[in-house]
Amino acid sequence: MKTFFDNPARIRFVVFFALCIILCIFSLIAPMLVPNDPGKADLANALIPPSQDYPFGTDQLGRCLYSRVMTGAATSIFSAFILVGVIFTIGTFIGVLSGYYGGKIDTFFMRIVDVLLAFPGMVLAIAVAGMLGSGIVNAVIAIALISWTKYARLSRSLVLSIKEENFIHAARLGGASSLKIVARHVIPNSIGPLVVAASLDIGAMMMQLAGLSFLGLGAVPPAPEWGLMLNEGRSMLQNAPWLLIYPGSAMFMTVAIFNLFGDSVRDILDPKFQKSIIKTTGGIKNA
Amino acid sequence: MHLVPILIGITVLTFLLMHLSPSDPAERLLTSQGIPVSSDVLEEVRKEMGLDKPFLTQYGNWMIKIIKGDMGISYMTGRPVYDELASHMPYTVALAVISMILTLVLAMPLGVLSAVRENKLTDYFIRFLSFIGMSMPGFLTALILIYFVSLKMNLLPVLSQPGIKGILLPSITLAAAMTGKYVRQIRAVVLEEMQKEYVKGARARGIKESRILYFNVLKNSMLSIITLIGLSLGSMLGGTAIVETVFVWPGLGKLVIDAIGYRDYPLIQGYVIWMAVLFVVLNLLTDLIYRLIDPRIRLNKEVA
Amino acid sequence: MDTLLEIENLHVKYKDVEVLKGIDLKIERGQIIGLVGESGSGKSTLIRSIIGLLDSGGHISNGQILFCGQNLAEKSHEEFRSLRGERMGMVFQNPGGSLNPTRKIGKQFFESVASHRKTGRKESYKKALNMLESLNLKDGERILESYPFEMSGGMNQRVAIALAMIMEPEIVLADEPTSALDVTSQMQVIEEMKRLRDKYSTAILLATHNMGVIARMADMVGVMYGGKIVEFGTNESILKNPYHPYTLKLISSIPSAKGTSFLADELQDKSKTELIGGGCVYYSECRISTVECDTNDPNLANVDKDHWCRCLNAGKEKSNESDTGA
Amino acid sequence: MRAILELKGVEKTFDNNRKESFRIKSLDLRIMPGETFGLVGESGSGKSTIAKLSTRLVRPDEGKILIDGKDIAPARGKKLKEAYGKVQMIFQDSYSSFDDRMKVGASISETIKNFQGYKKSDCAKEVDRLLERVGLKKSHLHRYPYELSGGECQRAAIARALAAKPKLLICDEATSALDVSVQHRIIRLLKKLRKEVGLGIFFISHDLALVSSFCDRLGVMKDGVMVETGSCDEIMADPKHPYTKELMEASLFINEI
Repeated sequence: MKTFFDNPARIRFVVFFALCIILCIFSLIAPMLVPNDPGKADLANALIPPSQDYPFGTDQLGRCLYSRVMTGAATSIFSAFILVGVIFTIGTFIGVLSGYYGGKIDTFFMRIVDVLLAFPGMVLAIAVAGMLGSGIVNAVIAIALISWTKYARLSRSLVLSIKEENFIHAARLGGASSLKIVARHVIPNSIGPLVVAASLDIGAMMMQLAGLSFLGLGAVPPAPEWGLMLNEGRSMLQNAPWLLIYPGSAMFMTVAIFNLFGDSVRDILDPKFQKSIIKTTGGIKNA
Repeated sequence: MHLVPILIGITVLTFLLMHLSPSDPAERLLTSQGIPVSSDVLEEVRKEMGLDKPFLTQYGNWMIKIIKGDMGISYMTGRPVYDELASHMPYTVALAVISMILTLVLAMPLGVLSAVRENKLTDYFIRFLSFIGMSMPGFLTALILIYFVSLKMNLLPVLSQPGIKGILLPSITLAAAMTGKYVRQIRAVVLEEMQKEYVKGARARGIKESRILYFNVLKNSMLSIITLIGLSLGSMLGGTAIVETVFVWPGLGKLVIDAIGYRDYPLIQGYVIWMAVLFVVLNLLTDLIYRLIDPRIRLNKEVA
Repeated sequence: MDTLLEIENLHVKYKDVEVLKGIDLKIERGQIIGLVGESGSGKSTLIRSIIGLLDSGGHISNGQILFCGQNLAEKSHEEFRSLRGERMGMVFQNPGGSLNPTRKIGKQFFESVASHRKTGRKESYKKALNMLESLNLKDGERILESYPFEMSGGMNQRVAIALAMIMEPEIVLADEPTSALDVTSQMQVIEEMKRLRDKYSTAILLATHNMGVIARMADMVGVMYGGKIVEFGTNESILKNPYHPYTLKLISSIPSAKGTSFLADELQDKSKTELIGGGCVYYSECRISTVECDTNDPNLANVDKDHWCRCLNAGKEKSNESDTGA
Repeated sequence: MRAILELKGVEKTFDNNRKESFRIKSLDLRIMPGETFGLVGESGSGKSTIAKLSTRLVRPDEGKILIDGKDIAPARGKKLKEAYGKVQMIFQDSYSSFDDRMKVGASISETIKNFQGYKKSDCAKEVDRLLERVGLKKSHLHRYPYELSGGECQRAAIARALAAKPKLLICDEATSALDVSVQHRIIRLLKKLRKEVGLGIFFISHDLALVSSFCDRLGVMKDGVMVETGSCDEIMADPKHPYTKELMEASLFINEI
């Protein structure tokens, strides 16, 4: 008898999913655990190397780097979640609408998508963030404005191909209304690749947000945000490399964990993998 | 491709962006020129700039100017935006081209090797490297490179100077992230291609494995890889902004980040349009190459 | 006649599933052997294991394949490669699928020839033109300058056959070569393959689910079911005088083009629910099975001149049927 | 008598890609209630498009599609559903006609609910009745489509089509993907349904031998044109059109043993 865990892809998924959850919980309770106030400047203690009191050292304003790195986790993780959630919802909604109903709705939205896609992603985000002014919320808005197009395109093409599938024809012959067909057949059958895209996007979005902050277009000082911290620390690279090492490693590890999670989601939702499940469980087909 | 509607869309969107920005261009112009702002003067300048006219008229006038090559005067430097962009453009293009070449030189053999040695040690190692490349934010790679190559080993200057030495680190930074992504996708493309029936057909005809790989599979994989390049051009052009800023490379990205600090709207506007046009042109190029390589599309075109 | 290919007790497994369960088969030079059976009966696997191109996960777990007396399993990769194309050719089901879509046909001919012999492009083109001509394909020069997608399915299949024949191999393995074609193209392909056999005295091992194709082409017929050859004999004796209940059912299910009804219409299905296993592969479907069929695996036994059958009750149904006068 | 399905001057041009660009030119077709009409033609002749046109899964460019006298070419929503209560269709690849995420029973009962408006308990009874009619067991209800064999899945598709209580069943290459012995059993089932419930059948296939073995009337398609139509026996005995002759010869060549 095959069990859920017989497949290594599923084990990987469970492991990385658990890691992500732990990371999220940790980032939420971090402010309660850190030894120092992440915002408290103390110029007398500026640029102290990692020590007993300051495990990661202090920055040029004498703030505890350890406390700042730990409390910064929540900003990076949850702004990326919100960003992916927003673009996933909006993009998918518009894509399904365009794909299923076609006609003028489709033309209208797809022209917008074409235009937005004609901008190199980050370029427009930089411009929008520059217009709107700094702030993590503005950075999320700037990136969301251009990134939903990916989901719109993907869901539209999924819907277009599913729409021509025989089981949709059969459902229509079976007297189901359009709304029912969309809700019961089209969306459930196209959600897989979209979820994969979304979970692979979390890490990438985290990097984009941090990138904007790094450029001074995202989080505003004195917020403890990794990209911003790296920006503040980069002039001290020679004298205080810990200003680079700790936020940088935190950023890298978080992105890596979410990327691994995304990969594992792809592996278990991949149609090829699904087929192999069907083959192993549905051997009756050839019997 | 519907080039004209897209170009119109680009300009409309860019103009709209400016229009909706919270600050008043007239006020910005005055302050940048050091003229004290009073409501009278402001009103006058606004009239002069046509800011009291309806949106569409403003857009029309602006558009005519753009077509003539007049993108306004930069608040930051006082020079025409057009000249400013034109003088920085070559740096960005050079950076993009070199990073792309570097990426392909690295990613092609690695991706193919990874596919050929599927699920062997080499494959795992290459995939591990590509994963690291993908999970590393560009600015972090940049800082690490500066720290080790420039500060610790003193091999290259911290701040880039125009020239080979200067462009090396920025392009390595850009290429690192892209290579990670490419290796993965090239591996997937080659693996998929090797599953196709014509490969079995070639094997059944006794054609050498190496010949199948180099003359058949790779050639056909190129088609997907070109599409891939087209798709990733955007993220690369966007990525130049960060890299140029870190290395102080005098390209368009560095220019626009400085401009944002100055709230230099005409320059930002010009940057967005230039980048979009550059992107569209590059995409057109990849599309053309694709058509040239794929006989199915090429011949169909000739028939039609 | 001398034996070209000899298969002895061949077992093939995909991962843990045994797909071929002991195949014995002998192919003489210039002989056309047809393999019939439904999808999943193991025809394709048999062909692919002969030419050494089993899909990943498939391997020969027991038995051997002798080609001109040499064990194929003992060949090195390179030896096997030079064998393929030169002395063994293969035709696939999907017309054009075995051709590279982005290369001109002529180049693919050249590639095939050059893999086995040092030749110039011109020489190989000439050879290709000759081969296309023997396949009744006029306008060969245009074909060589075309891409596969520019031609119809029937044309592509004929080109694929020409490609398989270009080195004049001693045997051609054909896996459902006509199944994806329209009836009119099917007819041509069958005729041409027969002509090629006559001209080059190439042996052909042909797998198909279409009894009609077998009837037109094969000298000897093997009926496959569940990874075994359940009946083997000359074309005529299998079609006119089938012994195995499965063969009988297969033949009687064929609709007749004359507008008459099916032969098997009055036969009823019988399904069994509980199987002990280890017995005849056809037990669960069989209409004439007896209790011992569930546990007792029959051997391929001689039932007639050049005719063998793997059934404990071989021939029983036939006598029943002649009673009812069907 | 009124035809259950009638196509009048139907035209449709397809041009989605170079290989499948063809057009159906002013097509006329009448199928009477209870009749078995066979349509043969080789790939690319437009047979499948006719099946989809007849159920308005594809909209015609020109002409009328009358189901029991009502034109469904411009119909939508309720009117279309009304037509589907009279004409149902099964596909070549029965697996693809079921949503992989739903159990077979759920797919069937959905159609029952849509058309008959039964309550849950009545619905279950109706599903059982249909399964029995097509020769499936109750246990098949709780399986996913990919857990059925090809023949079983096609039976389930027939059961689902019957749930709408149609007068005409369109079979688009419904047995082509099946092995001969399974194909034969499906044909036998169709014959049984024809006899028991007076179901009309519009049987579309590339296999002339198969079509001629159980159809009343026959139509031959070539490049989007119906080149010959008439009673099955007549055509088989004395084909008029050269293409029909060619097709017959080839079929005889392949199928006759």
